[in-house]
Amino acid sequence: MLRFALGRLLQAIPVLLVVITMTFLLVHSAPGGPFSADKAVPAEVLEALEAQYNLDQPLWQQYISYLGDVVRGDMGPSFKYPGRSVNELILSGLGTTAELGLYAMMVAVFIGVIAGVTASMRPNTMQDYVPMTAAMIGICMPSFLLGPLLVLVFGIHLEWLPVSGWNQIPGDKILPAITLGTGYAAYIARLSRGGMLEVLSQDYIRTARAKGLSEFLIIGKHALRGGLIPVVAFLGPAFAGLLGGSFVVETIYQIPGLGRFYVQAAFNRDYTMILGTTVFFATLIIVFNLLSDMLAVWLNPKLRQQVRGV
Amino acid sequence: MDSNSLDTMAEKGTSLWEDAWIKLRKNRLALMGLGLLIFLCLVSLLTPWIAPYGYEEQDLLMGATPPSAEHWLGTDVFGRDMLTRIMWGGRVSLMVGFIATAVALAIGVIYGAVAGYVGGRVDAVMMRLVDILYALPFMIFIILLMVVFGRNLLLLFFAIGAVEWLTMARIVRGQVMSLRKQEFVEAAHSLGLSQWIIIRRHIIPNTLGPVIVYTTLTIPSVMLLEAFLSFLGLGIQPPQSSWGLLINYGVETMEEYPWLLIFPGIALSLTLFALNFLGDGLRDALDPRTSKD
Amino acid sequence: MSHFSALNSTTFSTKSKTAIHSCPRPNTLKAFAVAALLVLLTGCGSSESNVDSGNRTGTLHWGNGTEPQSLDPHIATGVPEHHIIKALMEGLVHKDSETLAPTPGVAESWTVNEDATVYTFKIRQDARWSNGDAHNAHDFVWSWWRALQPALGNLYAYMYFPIVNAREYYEGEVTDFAEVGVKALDDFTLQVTLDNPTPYFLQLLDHYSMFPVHQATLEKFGAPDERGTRWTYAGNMVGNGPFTLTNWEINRAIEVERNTYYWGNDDVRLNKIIFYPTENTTTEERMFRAGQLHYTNDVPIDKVATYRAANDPALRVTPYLGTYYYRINVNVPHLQDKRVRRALGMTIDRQKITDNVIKAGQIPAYAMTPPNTRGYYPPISLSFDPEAARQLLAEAGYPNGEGFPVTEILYNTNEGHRKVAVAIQQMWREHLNIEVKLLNQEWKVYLDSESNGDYQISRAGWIGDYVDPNNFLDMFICDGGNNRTGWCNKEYDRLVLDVAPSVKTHEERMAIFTQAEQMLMDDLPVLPIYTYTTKHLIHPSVKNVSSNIMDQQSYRELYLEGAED
Amino acid sequence: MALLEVNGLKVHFHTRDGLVKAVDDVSFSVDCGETLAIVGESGSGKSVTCYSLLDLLPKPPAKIEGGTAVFDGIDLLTCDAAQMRRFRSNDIAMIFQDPMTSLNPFITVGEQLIEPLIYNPDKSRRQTRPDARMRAIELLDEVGIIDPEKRFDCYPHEFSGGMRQRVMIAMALINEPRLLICDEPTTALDVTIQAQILALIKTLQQKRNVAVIFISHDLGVVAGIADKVVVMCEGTVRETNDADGIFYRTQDDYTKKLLAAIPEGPKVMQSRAQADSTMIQVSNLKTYFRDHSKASIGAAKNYIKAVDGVSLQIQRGEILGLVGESGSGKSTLGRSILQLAPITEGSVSFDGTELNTLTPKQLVPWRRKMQMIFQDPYASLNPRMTVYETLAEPLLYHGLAHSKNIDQQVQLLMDDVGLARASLRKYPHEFSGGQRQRIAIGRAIATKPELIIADEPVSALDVTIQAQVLDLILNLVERHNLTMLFISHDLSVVRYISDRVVVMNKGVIIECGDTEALWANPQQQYTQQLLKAIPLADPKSERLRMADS
Repeated sequence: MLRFALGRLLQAIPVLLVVITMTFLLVHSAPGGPFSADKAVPAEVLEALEAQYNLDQPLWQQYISYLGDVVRGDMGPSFKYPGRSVNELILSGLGTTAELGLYAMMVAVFIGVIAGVTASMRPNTMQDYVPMTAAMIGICMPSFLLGPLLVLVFGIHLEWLPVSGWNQIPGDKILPAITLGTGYAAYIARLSRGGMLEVLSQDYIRTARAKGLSEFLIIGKHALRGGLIPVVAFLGPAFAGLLGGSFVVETIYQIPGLGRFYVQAAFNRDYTMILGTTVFFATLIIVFNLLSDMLAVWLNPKLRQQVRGV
Repeated sequence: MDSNSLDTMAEKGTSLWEDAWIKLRKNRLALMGLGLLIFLCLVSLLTPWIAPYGYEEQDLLMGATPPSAEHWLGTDVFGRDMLTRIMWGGRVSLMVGFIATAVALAIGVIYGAVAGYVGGRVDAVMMRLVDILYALPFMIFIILLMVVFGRNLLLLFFAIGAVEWLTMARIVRGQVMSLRKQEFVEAAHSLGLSQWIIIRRHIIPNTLGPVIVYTTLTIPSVMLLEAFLSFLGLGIQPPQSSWGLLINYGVETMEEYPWLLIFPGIALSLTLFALNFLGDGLRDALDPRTSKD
Repeated sequence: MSHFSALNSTTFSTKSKTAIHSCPRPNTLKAFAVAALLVLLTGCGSSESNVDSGNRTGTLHWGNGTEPQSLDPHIATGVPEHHIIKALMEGLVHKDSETLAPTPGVAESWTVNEDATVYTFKIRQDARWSNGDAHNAHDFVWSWWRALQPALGNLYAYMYFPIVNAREYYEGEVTDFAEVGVKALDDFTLQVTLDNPTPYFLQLLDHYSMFPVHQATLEKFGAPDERGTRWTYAGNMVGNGPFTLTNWEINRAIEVERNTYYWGNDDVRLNKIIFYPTENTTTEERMFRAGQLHYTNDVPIDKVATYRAANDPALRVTPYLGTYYYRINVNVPHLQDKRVRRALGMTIDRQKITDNVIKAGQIPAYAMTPPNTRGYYPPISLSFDPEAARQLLAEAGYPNGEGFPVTEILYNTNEGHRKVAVAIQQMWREHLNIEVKLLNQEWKVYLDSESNGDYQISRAGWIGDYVDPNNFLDMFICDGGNNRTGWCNKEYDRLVLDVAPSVKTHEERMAIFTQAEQMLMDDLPVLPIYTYTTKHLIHPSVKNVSSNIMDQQSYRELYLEGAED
Repeated sequence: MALLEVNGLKVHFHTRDGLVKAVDDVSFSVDCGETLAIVGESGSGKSVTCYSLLDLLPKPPAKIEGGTAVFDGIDLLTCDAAQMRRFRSNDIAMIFQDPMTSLNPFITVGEQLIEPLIYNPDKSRRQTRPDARMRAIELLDEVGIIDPEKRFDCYPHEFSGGMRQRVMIAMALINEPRLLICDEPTTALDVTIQAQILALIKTLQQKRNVAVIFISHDLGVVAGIADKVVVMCEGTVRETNDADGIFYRTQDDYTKKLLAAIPEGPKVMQSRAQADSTMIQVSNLKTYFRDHSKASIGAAKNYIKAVDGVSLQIQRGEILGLVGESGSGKSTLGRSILQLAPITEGSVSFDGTELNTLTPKQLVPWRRKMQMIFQDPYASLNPRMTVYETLAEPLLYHGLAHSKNIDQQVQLLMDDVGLARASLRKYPHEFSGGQRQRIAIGRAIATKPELIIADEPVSALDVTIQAQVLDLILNLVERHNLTMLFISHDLSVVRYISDRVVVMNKGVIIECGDTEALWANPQQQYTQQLLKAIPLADPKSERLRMADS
């Protein structure tokens, strides 16, 4: 397993290098610099600023020195927030986003698996149609709509939950987690339904039934493990997507997470910040894809052994 | 080598598609979905002639009125008729939804099929490329596209296709990887068929199930993505509108003028359900095995 | 949308091999699910709202718009930064919260010489830095020296330019700072010498770019002209204002607490202010409704009407020292003709836009400078007159709009800008029968297009830095950085740059400005649309709220009802 | 009264295409210590009958329309779910056909074994985990699993097919049931393994005195173990009798047909081999696969030597039988000859042309000349192509027909393989296994090949169908002048069809010779064992042989 993981991580190096290079070129060719503002910036001020951030050097020189910094683990200073380093900014948002992502994932898995499994137990009955229709809506309900709806209902009208914040008022993590998790819950519901339907038609389920096991054991012990493999394969990319896509939810709920940095950096042309967050998310995508592959392998005893040697 | 005649055969035989159509006709839900989609498309096509008002006709004194006899679905803040706006918006949304998805579908299916079929190092490189594209900052990419190529609707399709095909490719690749080990593919190989024909005739048709399902999910999300891109300035410009944009505006005023959100929302949801029913129906219809059980 | 991904991303080829394993683990899913529920449900249940607890403890919860880029007064540039820096620091003078007239700040008094070019400030004996250090005139000399270091990239360096040799020093023509007109005559006397009598000079001193900074702290964390050192971090920062920075969590909140060393501490009634980066006005409004904020930075435009209709006292709309206008690129062939520009200007029904489209109390604007800017009322020569406009357009060669090229309105992506543009687009179509297209661009792209002259008509806005017509009119000098229209009139330049600064009396000066603005409005390289308003939701428990065109609240005076003083 | 008495059982399937009477008025009984065999072709309702006893049918579409099945005084068909659970865990056990898919791949076999003990619905019979483990290990030992302590914690994929079937048997026996239902338990296994499993079931039954219902499509298989035989056809019972009565004295035509279908005896047709004309020359062929499971860091690459130095010739016109057990490399050899598996070393010549040196493009005309028939007629046909498309594709691709005469050509092919022309527009799933294999054969001969490699073409088929397909193959070989490499694990089939036989084991050829000569006088011990394991449709000798082992 270790070697498998190492191999995949080695593959990640060229991927990251290409990502950095392409992003570097992209951001530097995008119109509008980091310092352009509504009020005209005098030429001498602009020069001073560019000199401070080495933007007056030829592009390739900037690229080389940036690469050098990245290798040393230094993502450089933020242009938009003078005095803050990109590392520091990413770190400041990371914990929050990770926590938000984790809760959202828990919501997604919890709701999704229950809905999917329920639906799969009696396919083509109301017990199937109702959760699956809900899943359909969930998949297509954009969070910019779901968020405000939840806030209005639970925050403003019922006054059960805070309308914004993160770790500031008790209960303020609930609505963001649900808003972010719902779309994924819907996907997971569909995936787990499909997976479970497939597994439930397997011979070994019949065997379990013939052994006199209860339905609960049959579903819970024999079917779930295989039925949720598609879900597990989905979790990695989903988690990475969740972290990267939390921008809307972070904005709606005023959450100090990474997603906002990611998007704002692009709008601000905060070159180092764009690169930093991109590299960070790229790494995240790679790592989570790897983790979910490893989890899928670990769940499958046959694959587990094959990989053990490798 | 006579692949042309293979194609003529496919056209002439009562092939998969013809059978699918026969089966689809028996599926009431799918037919309803299809009917609804055709209705929506027809309305969109005929909008310039049947819309009750001009889509840009403002009456600032009639701003944001709820549904009434004059304006069945109410008016927006400029006093423009919502029904008209939704009809015109449907033209944009449906077109973007279908064309952009078709682009994503074409690229994704071919790319995924090739990667999955060829496998090995080629697959590794192709999938790493997908990883890279996943990781690039989308926003900057869009901004740059807009600047380099200017604003136009074709570009919008390109931009949307460019993101959506990635997932499609991954799904198809996964399918193909399990398909290529099947005996019927080996049989095709032993017949001496070229790789391309094997992919096209034996592999891709067998990936249709998940592809169709994913496609029906993609179309609505593409419609919403269009709204986002239009916000960034890449898509359509006011006074033109689309369902995605109408919904976006509607969300802002959902408390004050709920009809501005509800009606475009219904339009999009109807499309979504129609697509879903049709998609499920198509998936079943295209799977010859479902007919007997 | 989410990324649905390969369901089949792992493949390994191979064969089995025997090995011994432990038994499969018990089903982890159940435990996971229970944990998820628990996490979500804990802490559910209502508690005291921010507003209630704030009223109890004297803590003001303030919606501040965005995360500040920097709290260094010589680097910061925006309004949100301004709000926070004003709590942490102060300059030589203040503005009266209603009249905006200068009132004593760090300087307890000042004198001005005969020709209004030499100001002598008496610094308070009891002025202290927030760490207790003594605060004197030398601090200002050092701070202003620092603010004029080119490497610092101070965007507001021009605020110093009325001072003798300040511009020359900044641009490197003078290298000895002693030649600049700032002198500490003794520890508590500061003398400032100006080139010209500058009536608005005292106002500038209340701008954060002229605030003093604590030398020892700055030097502790880096070179004085180094951008972005850590001296502004919570715990490091030393200021001279009524509050000190105690906590700064990025994108979450900035907390400032009472500075007990502040000379006016006895009069300060708030104990603490928490600034929230409320970027999304819709969210901010909901936070206010849920009792999480005392004061919002803004109100969503669609909500203003609702609050108005309900007669909600929380809504406070005040005219603002700012003009919303459209720039016209006079280098575009068909817009070179001033009759065309006039026709465009005369067919914008400003009243309808403010009343029916944006509906937030904005005032239709027919000139660049907002009315009553330090007693200045701009000349009005523009009106809504479609008939005359059509006539003008016909004279310019486009009868009934025929042959008029398709014209594009550029705006940066924003709901409000879109609404105005859509309305104007329709008005021009209707009244002039011309084809107008809209083009929205992302902020930085828009800035790029505008400063490159790569547009035809573009939306713009200008918020005054200080209350004086000069601040609005000197934008449009030839090749001015903020002109961007390509319009150039030497006579106008002469009036604004040479004549106005040299005249002695207020009346004369205003007459010059009137003359200049008349020229501008005759040529119409810009189409004023409305005068901004500021919109806030303010909780009734907040007292001593002031309304002024600078949108400035004085934290020294604000208090919360129910709070212990 | 017998342990189980089934009377007038009726099971119907309500499908979209109408009602299917899967089981129609079936009655039989079985008593302790007795073995009842239910024999019939696929679709005869034999499995449905047994599944309905344990309520394992999917409902809908299945519905039990009538009858009783009284077990120990209680009607299985009407008892409630809790009662049924008790029967399943304590009284009636079942062994399924495919040991590969009937064990849960995600759970260790030990855990699966002890489940009936630790989750027993009857609380008084429930056992603790350690006790259950002890019991399971004992049983594993009893069914012949070596080192059961260690194997207890292994996963199913770590067992071979035969071993898994032993585990299934242990699992079935763990709660000491009184009735054991075996649903084709040996069909998926090699002959030698089949013999072992049959013997094991017999022994266990005698020791425990349980009743056994043994389901099979092959009368030959049940000869040695059945006391009574029920022959079923199309949902009804054709004949019920004791074993000797069925095998030696049957009057029923259908039973006779089943008996006749068992391939026995030598090939009837003359060999058409042209001794002087070698078509295929395989020299020192080696096909290795990378073995990822054994690779370790720094070590040399490990290989699975599927084919390890094989040389053989195929004469023009002959049918060469290739015999071996699963894992012997016989399929890989077939694929290597066709260049479908990459060759590691050695060469394959077709009429003197070394195929392994050609580029894929150069290979195309050769591919036309050699075709393959695969084992699994379900997997080897593209489910989304109609028969017409499947058959027309090679014709058009190789330019053997044109759009004008294609219809006619395809119809001729259909005639050739004995399929109705009317079913041209159908999809593979609409055909039975035998018909599908006919389609696959049609596709193979469509290109007018000279060589056909048939990889277990009949081993997935019922005996009756198997006989028909074998006859079809012989017929086509004759008519189209084909040369054939016939790969099979079933020696009776090979004897029936081949002129010459090659025996393969562990990647190498261990013996070869003319079929009858080899049958009469096998040289290698391995070959002897193989021949000995062939089940005969003769209860008396079979019983004797079982007693021996």
